[in-house]
Amino acid sequence: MTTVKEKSPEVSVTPPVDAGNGLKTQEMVVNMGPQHPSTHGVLRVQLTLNGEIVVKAVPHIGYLHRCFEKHSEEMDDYTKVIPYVDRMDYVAAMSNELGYAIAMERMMDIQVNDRVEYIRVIMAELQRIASHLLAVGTFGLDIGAFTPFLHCFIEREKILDIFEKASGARLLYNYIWVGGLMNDVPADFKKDTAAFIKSFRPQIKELNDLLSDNKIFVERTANVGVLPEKVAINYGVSGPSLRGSGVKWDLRRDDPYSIYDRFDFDVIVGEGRMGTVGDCWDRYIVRVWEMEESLKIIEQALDQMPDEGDVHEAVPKKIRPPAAEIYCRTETPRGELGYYIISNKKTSPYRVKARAPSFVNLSVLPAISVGAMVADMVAIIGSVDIVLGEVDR
Amino acid sequence: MKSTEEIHKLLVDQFGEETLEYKPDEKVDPWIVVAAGKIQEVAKFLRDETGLRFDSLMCLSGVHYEKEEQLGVTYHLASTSEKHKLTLKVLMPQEDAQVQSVEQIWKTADWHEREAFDMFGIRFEGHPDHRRILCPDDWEGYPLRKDYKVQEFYRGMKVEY
Amino acid sequence: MLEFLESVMPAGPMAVFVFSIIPLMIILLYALFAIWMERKVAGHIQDRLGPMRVGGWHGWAQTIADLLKMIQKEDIVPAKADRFFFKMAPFIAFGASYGAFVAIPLSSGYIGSMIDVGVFYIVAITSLLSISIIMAGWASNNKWSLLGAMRTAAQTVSYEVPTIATILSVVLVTGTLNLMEVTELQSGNSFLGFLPNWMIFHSPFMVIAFVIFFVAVLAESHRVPFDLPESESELVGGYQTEYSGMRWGLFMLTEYADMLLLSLVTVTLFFGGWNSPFGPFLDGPFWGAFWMLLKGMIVVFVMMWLRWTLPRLRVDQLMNLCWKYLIPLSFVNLVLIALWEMIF
Amino acid sequence: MGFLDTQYKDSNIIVVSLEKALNWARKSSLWYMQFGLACCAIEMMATAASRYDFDRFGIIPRSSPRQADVMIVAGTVTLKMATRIQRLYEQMSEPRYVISMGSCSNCGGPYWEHGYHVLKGVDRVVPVDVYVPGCPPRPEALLQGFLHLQKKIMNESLVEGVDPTKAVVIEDQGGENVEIKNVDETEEHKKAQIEFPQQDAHRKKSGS
Repeated sequence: MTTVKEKSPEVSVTPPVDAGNGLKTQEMVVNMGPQHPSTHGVLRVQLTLNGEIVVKAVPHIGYLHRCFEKHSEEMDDYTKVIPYVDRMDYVAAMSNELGYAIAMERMMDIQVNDRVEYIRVIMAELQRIASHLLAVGTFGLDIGAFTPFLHCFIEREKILDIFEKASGARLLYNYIWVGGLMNDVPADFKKDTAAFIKSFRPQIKELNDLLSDNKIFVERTANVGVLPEKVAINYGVSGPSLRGSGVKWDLRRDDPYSIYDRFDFDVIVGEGRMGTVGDCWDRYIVRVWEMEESLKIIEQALDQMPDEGDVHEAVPKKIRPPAAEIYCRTETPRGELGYYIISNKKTSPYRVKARAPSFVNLSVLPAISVGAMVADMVAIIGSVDIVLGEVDR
Repeated sequence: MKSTEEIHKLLVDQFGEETLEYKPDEKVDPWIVVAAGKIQEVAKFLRDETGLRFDSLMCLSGVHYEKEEQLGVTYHLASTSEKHKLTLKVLMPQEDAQVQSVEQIWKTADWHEREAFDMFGIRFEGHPDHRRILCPDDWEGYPLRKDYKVQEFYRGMKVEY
Repeated sequence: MLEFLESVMPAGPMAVFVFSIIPLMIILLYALFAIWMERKVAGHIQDRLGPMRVGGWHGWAQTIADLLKMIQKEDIVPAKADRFFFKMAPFIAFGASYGAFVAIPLSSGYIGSMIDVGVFYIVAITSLLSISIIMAGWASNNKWSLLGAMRTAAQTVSYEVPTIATILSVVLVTGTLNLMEVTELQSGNSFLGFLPNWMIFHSPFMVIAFVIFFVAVLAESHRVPFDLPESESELVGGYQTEYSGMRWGLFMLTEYADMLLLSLVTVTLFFGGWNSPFGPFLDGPFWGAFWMLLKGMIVVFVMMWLRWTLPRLRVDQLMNLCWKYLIPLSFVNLVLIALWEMIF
Repeated sequence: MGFLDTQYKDSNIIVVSLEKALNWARKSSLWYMQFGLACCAIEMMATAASRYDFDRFGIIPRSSPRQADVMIVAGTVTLKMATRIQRLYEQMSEPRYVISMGSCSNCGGPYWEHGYHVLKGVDRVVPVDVYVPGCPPRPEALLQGFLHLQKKIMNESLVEGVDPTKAVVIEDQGGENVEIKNVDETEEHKKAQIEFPQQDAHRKKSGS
């Protein structure tokens, strides 16, 4: 019989140690969060500090546990799960919907037409840019640069405008349905998107000038929170955080879903240009250059997208899949989002488990934060880019 | 690149017939059922054997099979070098759900196992930090079990609408 | 000016009182303006507008509303705080900063006190600020406050060394510690025929001295990129975390007063103080005050500009910058300026 | 908080102009506490960002609850978080206001039925001044919520009458015609007899 600790361990403070010069020093335990300006929501990290140096960091999560898995079992319809999927990673709702839709379509053998596929890819990539903009901006905010954050938000608003025209919502869209889309994109969708691409390209350069190559910013982030390749894979880290460690792994290329095999794009990996491979700066710059790659994909998709096609063509009247189970993974802006769905011939799933990338990425925090300073903790949390809605589900 | 059937053969050679059960199914990916007391050895073999190299645990999920009165744990493995995938399952009785922890093999399992404990009450032998992760420490019951009844009050706050 | 006031007001102490609250009035008016300006500057740098509604025209009454609100706020002293020190700290902080204004020549007609060791006095009394911050951090009984206070102590003590070293290089040239005399020495427009005789134009090494001094000043007034004591994204509010209402307001006022003080010292040491940049044109006691404050505000603006552009350094990098670069450089510079003085 | 503690028996020109000035100051400088819970926090950030710009109204974030005037409960309040929110509210200094942003913190939102770990309405733990509906509310809606809060503050009085510490309803008939009542004064309330035991207990504890 294993011993199970039902309660959190008591905060153990080590007894004072004689520092050798007649003074006694003692470790200090501080709680960062759940209300703290740079924990990106309601994460709580219990830090044991020796002066300003972190001896131990224990993340406590669950402050935003919204029972996603319970809801998907109880909602009595497969389509009713989609709004909850949106609210899981609320910064990248489109990507979450895409993952769920693809999982259900694989389960039920639904083929959607090309127009739907292209719109989905464009939406998902726009969402990736929007999400990375938020990640990059808040990362700058954590380091103390307030202005890049707001400039990122200006660009993000432009993407939200495109989404709003198509779906009517700014943040949580419920746009990608199982077997199709909620409705077709508006007539000037192509024009809007092309205009956005044109206006956004120079902004990436400006962001680099303002933040990425800033000497202070580099000092603060290079060689901080180094995540080696082996550790990253063993912890199951995925997405930009994994690529920041130099692993060329992107599900869009290595395990293609939807129509990603039709596009030509690079997988950006961290090279340790400013310090060690896998430091905070690498994780940051991967996001910046991935926005550029997403622009490439969107451009190609806009060129190839057919003008004809009914987006409701393959939407089933009633979703009642055969008794089956499936594990389907897609690449969201934060990494590998997997859905493990079990159905038992009923109208609602028997079990839905979401393998959330943030949840897994965050678990690496204790391993890479030992020896860092309090200010570095902020940088590390920011560079891993978590969304608490997804961590706690 | 190996199929589940080939991997199953390799595993049987190593561990014998009784710990493993191959479940092919035309509808979904096939899986292998492993005995609860053997999962650690099997996992270690899968990770370290040349030609298999399952270096990443994609997902670990607890499942409650209500009809069979069983709890299960599903492991989805993948290999970044060999590019193959594998699904393992462990089934155990509902009253005494215990399984070996694979935390030492894949660190991913650390939080996933805590979550499975939190949601289903599955106990993982040898887990270094075995406590609830999402719900508060003084929460009652295991929410994702099919027979779960939510508590009426939590610390004086009404839970139901 | 004191003589003038004494002639107007028959009662002696009254005249002294009015004479001594002139800097206070300036600080308060300046703070009202500077906080509004900071928000406007921030807004325009960030592609937004900043305060627009309160009071009508471009939110001019924003700071007044803030101040009035702060007076109404509840004054919380945490239960386990050291009450005496907690309540004292903001007053000592403001006192330190206000006290330093005594040695600043605001115009040719106004200096609080003609002390011969003016610069020395300013350096000494502003050190009280770090003591008050440690008091605040310790008395709050909050770990974040304590961390912030410790950072401040380390930061202020370290950056005083390069500050003093660069001040010494100015003193070396002027030969006096009295700021009024320092300013008077910088009057006239004879450098290269037309440029004012400001200290910054004295020698190339003086430019280096100015840069070192300005960086150190930024650190001493806890502005970005050296705002570690109250860094919001790391330490919540640093030593101010537990303060509410007007006590916090006093800290805020101190921060802005400190900015003004150090800008005025910078102006006095390097940019000719109350001297007009155009020689005798627009010169005189009144215009002197105008030029002094204008130059001061320009330095303050540069500080704001930096704040909304740069990220923040880490505490060990801050120390590195000070001990490994600024201090050696400032001492070498001091020697070089001495040599320049000997040769030319 | 001397001024606001005293309630004057009768109104006169000094009291009235004083209360106007004080109300104006409070309404013009609403500093909100910088903490987000869930999806709504992103929209809150968007409201503070360049396009919508909170700062126009003098609304800026403070990260310490001691210096904040208004708490925006932006997102789903879980039971684990509820105790912390209560503590944060208690840490804020009077006068303090609460805006409940989004359906989740209004009533549980989409999680009202099966969300075993979700608190169905933040008003079960802290008193709320303004409810902003939406999932998530648009930035304009949040701004509207702030304008409503400002109206409410302008109607606070040093004279006995409306109790500003209790929930009030604003009946906005357009223009300047705004009528403010405490919730328990309204007919609907008396009819419905809604009871929030938590909230009432909290009020009793805080002594208002």
